[in-house]
Amino acid sequence: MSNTLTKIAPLRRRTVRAITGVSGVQVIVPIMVALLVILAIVGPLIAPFDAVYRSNILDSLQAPSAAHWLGTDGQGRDVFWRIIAGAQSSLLSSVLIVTGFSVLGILVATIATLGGKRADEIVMRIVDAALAFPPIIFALGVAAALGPSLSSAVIAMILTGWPVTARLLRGVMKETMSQPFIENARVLGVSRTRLMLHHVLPNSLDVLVVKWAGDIGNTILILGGLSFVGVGAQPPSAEWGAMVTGAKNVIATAPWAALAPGFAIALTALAFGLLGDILQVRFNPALRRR
Amino acid sequence: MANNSPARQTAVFLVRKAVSSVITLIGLSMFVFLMVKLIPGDEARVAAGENATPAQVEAVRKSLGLDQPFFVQLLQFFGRLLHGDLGTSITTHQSVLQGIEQVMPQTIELVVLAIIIIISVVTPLATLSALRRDGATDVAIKLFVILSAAMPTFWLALLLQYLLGTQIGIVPISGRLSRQFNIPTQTGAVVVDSLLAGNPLAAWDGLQHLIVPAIVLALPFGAQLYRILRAELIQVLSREHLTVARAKGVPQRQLVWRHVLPNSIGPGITLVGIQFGAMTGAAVLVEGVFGLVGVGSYLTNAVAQKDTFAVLGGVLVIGVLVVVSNYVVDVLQLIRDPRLRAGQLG
Amino acid sequence: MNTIMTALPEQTDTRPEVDALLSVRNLTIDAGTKPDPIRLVQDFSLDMFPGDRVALVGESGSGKSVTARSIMRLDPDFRLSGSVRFQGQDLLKLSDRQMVRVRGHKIGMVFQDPMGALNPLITIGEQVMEPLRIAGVSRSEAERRAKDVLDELGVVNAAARMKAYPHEFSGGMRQRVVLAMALISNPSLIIADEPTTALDVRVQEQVLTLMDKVSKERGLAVLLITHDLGTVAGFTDRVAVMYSGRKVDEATVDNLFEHPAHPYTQGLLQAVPRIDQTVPRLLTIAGAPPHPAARPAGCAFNPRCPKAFDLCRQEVPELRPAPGGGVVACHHYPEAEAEAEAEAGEEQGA
Amino acid sequence: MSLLELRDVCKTFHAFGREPVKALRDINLTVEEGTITGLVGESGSGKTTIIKSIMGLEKPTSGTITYDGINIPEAKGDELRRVRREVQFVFQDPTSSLNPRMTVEKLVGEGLLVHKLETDRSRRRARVADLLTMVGLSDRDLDRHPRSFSGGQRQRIAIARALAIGPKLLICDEPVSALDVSVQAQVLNLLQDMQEELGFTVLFIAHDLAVVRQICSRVAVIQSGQIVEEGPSETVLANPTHPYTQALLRAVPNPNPTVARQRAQERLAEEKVA
Repeated sequence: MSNTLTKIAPLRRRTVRAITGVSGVQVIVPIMVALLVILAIVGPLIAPFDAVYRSNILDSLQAPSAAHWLGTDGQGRDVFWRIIAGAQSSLLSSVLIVTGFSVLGILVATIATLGGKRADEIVMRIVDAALAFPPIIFALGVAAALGPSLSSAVIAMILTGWPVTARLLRGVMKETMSQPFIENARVLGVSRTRLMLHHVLPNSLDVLVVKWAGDIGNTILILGGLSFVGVGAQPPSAEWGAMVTGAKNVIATAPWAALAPGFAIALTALAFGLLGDILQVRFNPALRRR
Repeated sequence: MANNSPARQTAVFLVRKAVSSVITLIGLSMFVFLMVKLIPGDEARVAAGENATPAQVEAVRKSLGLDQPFFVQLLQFFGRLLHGDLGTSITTHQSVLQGIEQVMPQTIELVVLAIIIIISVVTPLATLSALRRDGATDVAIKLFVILSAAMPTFWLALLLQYLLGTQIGIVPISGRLSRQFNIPTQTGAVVVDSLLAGNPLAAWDGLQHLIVPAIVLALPFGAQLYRILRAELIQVLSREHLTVARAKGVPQRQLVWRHVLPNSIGPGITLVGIQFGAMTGAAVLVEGVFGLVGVGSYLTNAVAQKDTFAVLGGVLVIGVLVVVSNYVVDVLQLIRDPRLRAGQLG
Repeated sequence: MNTIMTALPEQTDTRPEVDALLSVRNLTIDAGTKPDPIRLVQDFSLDMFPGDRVALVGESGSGKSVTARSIMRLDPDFRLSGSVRFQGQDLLKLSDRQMVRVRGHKIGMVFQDPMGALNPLITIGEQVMEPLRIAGVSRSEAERRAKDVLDELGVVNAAARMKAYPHEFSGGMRQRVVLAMALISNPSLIIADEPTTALDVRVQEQVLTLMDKVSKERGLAVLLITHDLGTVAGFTDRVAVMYSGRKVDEATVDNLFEHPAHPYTQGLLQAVPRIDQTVPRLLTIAGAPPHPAARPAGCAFNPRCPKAFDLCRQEVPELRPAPGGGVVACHHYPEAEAEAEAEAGEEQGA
Repeated sequence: MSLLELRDVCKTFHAFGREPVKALRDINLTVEEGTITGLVGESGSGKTTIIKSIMGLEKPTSGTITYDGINIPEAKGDELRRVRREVQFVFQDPTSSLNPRMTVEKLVGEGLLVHKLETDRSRRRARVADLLTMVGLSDRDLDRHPRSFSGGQRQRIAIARALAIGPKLLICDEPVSALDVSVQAQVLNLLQDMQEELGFTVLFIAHDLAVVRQICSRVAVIQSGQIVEEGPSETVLANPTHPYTQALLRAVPNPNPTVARQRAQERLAEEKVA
């Protein structure tokens, strides 16, 4: 027992160092994420409206130059400024989606945990059914029902995201519930509400902290995909996925118009994905709980 | 004691999982039904198509029983499902189920190829990573995986098509089969049909057409599998029975093959089962770009045509596929783990 | 912190070192990375001769399990120094490949947790046979020998039970299987790491009796790692006590129980309730053992020791001959005095 | 006078597709007020089921568990609240039985808060500090989290937490078996001292007969869901009448080398005969 403990302590330190050691990732990633968030907030304010939205056929498909850093698209709009302006719809929608389904997931998991065996069984069957829909397919269905737009894509993704969170959190909460300290609180006469708020949730939610960043990265990717198949943001939106779609037919003549926004998505997903990994190492609940 | 025999426990396990699969299927259908009900506007009008006359709309309303009370409608909906009636496409006027049946094998072929790629690449990578935990190899593999998971699928598809097809031209980048081959359709999956027709050249050609889309499709899912497999491997590597195996002189190679891998692949198998459905969905992003016919392109077209019933029918079929593949996974786990056969876990 | 190097402990045994089956010298074990390693064990030395039964006693964090595992080099993350000579060969100098041939074949090992010790996906028979199969023994021969050793260990209906999976066995039965795996290649030393701790008291007794019987019949040397002084008394000839990474006391089992030399050993014997006597109130050792990363200066036991004086807080005591024979690491036994006492003891005895 | 009484308690577990398991069979057990009563058994003997039933977390199939006139499995409202206030528990593993997110102040003070015994925060803190001193910790430990304590200290915190609301009955479930050998005596002595000082009643569940002999005045031995022997611990442990108790006692390792070696010889002889 004791040697496992002493073995874990040094190993944990080594993991952190291995990740930071490579490229100072631990410093760069949070900065990258912070910059992206700032961009999402101020992007639409600083990007000149004309460069982003006004068609200018004369200027179409210009290669990157001093005037247009990332070139122009088929309608002569400036790709660089469109990416800046589009950060908001891409990133903030993702944050909204993840927050939305996390809240839903926490609610459902709490109901399943507190409601006793039968409620748990029913809730988990519903979760299983909902999980059987692959996210993109489900979003296609919802978007088909609600009509294609960025907001129906957001709604669709909130509706597809919660079951994963609910199932994960329920598992963790079940495990927390089986810990002796919960029994200890119950035999002390602690009320259900207090049990949930002071004992179960504080010892379960850290799993979401870890999941959160990775979720944002994934959501950005799927949201872009939805725009790409035509059920997400619609033209002339500068949402990044929609930008790739708009430029896919001219990829042979003007590759920059499709490459640049896709690269923006990849970079953002990468930043949040790495942040998720760093949080994982920092907060890994399984290791810390010992 | 006969009551607790392994055979009986196995049967109990299989029946229990089957029952829960059926319940999931019912729930799934309810979801789709509710989604239809949630469509803003008049359902009959949607079903009849945008250009239908008021009389046509009323006829559809009658035939679908939309003038009936909610629960009657729900029952009728289930009744139709049991007959395999997923409605009729408003664009092709073909049964939705038939339409999907025609394209499904091709998507499954693509997904299966992608899964083969994932398993054969990820397993050695994850094993290497776990064995060299936190070493340079591990970090390099991890970075590669994180990078490939961050690429938007549709964008990568475009990019590869542009680079490999247009710029370099090493593999065919569009369609399923080169024009010189003519293969009779039997299963609907090109490579399989070619082999059935005794034409290995055509099969090779079909495979070449599929390989790039399959790799693109495989990347993000491979990253998921890598993470879960690596984590599980590391966990299993720290288990006591491995120390015991080492203490009795089992060499490293045998340790990995006999004691580590079989004990680690459980969550991976479950994940691949779930991914089977998710990849069918993600095929939407790939098929269009590479000019492949499949469920993905079927659904994309349906969405573009506002062919609501075709979309929901597709959603339901894929949902069923997921439930079935999850059941297959449960059976695989049963074969793998004797404790499940004895009814001790799960 | 470790300003004083511990010298080689004096040999209490008169048998020459060359004949030793296992001879551990100044084994030091570090875990963790270079800038801040954690010293788990410091300068551990021990000799075992063929057929010897030695107990290594200590509580959690004492380094007893780490020592046992390091003799077998089971933790690749630990850095080991010193020497571990087994049948004249320094195990620490062997290549990984050579080490694989020592494990299981020349030294067998038994573990604490019989639940976790067996691979749940492989049949009992396969697992017991594995060491032989690796050594190239034919399947039928391996099966026969596995059956024999399971029979020897009292597994009823061994041939049929070999087809069963671990979850179909009780805790005590699993421990027999683990023992069978350790014995099947006829090793000359068994290291048993808390083999009975996880078992119920009656099963403990059975397993211990079994180990007693088998080791006597086969002339095996046994190194028993335990925290329980009770199991030591009837099973071993010699006891080494570890505290916070060091051996602090070593004596024959009778001496240790009758005249414990180290204050820690004395305290331990008084603090554990005994089934054969009750006291109005248990005597206690104050405080708790230190974490390996935060040992006090001087003797690691000094903050808990009722007899500690200034020197104990400054210098780590060396192992010296103890009055009743054996060795002890305590400043209360300076060499001269110890010898004098030893002589006095002999005179009295004579 | 008996404070806790189990009468004909049975518990059968049913699982889908398996034989029902009879965990408890007609358990009769009386805990006299002001005593320390031991309950001894091996794993799987039904000890855990008894504790869960006393906690009210597991309902017996039949029989009654009476605490001071209240049948625990049926208790509701005020009665249940009284049970929760007057019956407290100390668990085996002090690491997992203390909420890792709470400070010592919150952990020990939770009962005072929940039962509205001390609603004022600063006065509660002062009482918690007193309790800590009583169990051998200090008021400097108030704001620390359980993980920064050693195992023995954690068990002291758990004892303080249980004693904070002045229980009449303390159920200790193997309270020292997860602790270091050199620390066990401290906790045993603390429990004994507290009991003498405050006069509460203790049901002490253990597998270690030596520990039971040291601190319990009465003892009950449980085997496969049945109490096989019960009486004053000196009598039961010195002259056991039931074969199971005799076997248990014989199996306890004796820390006297001469006696232990003799036992080992006997056992080897038995083994050969068998």
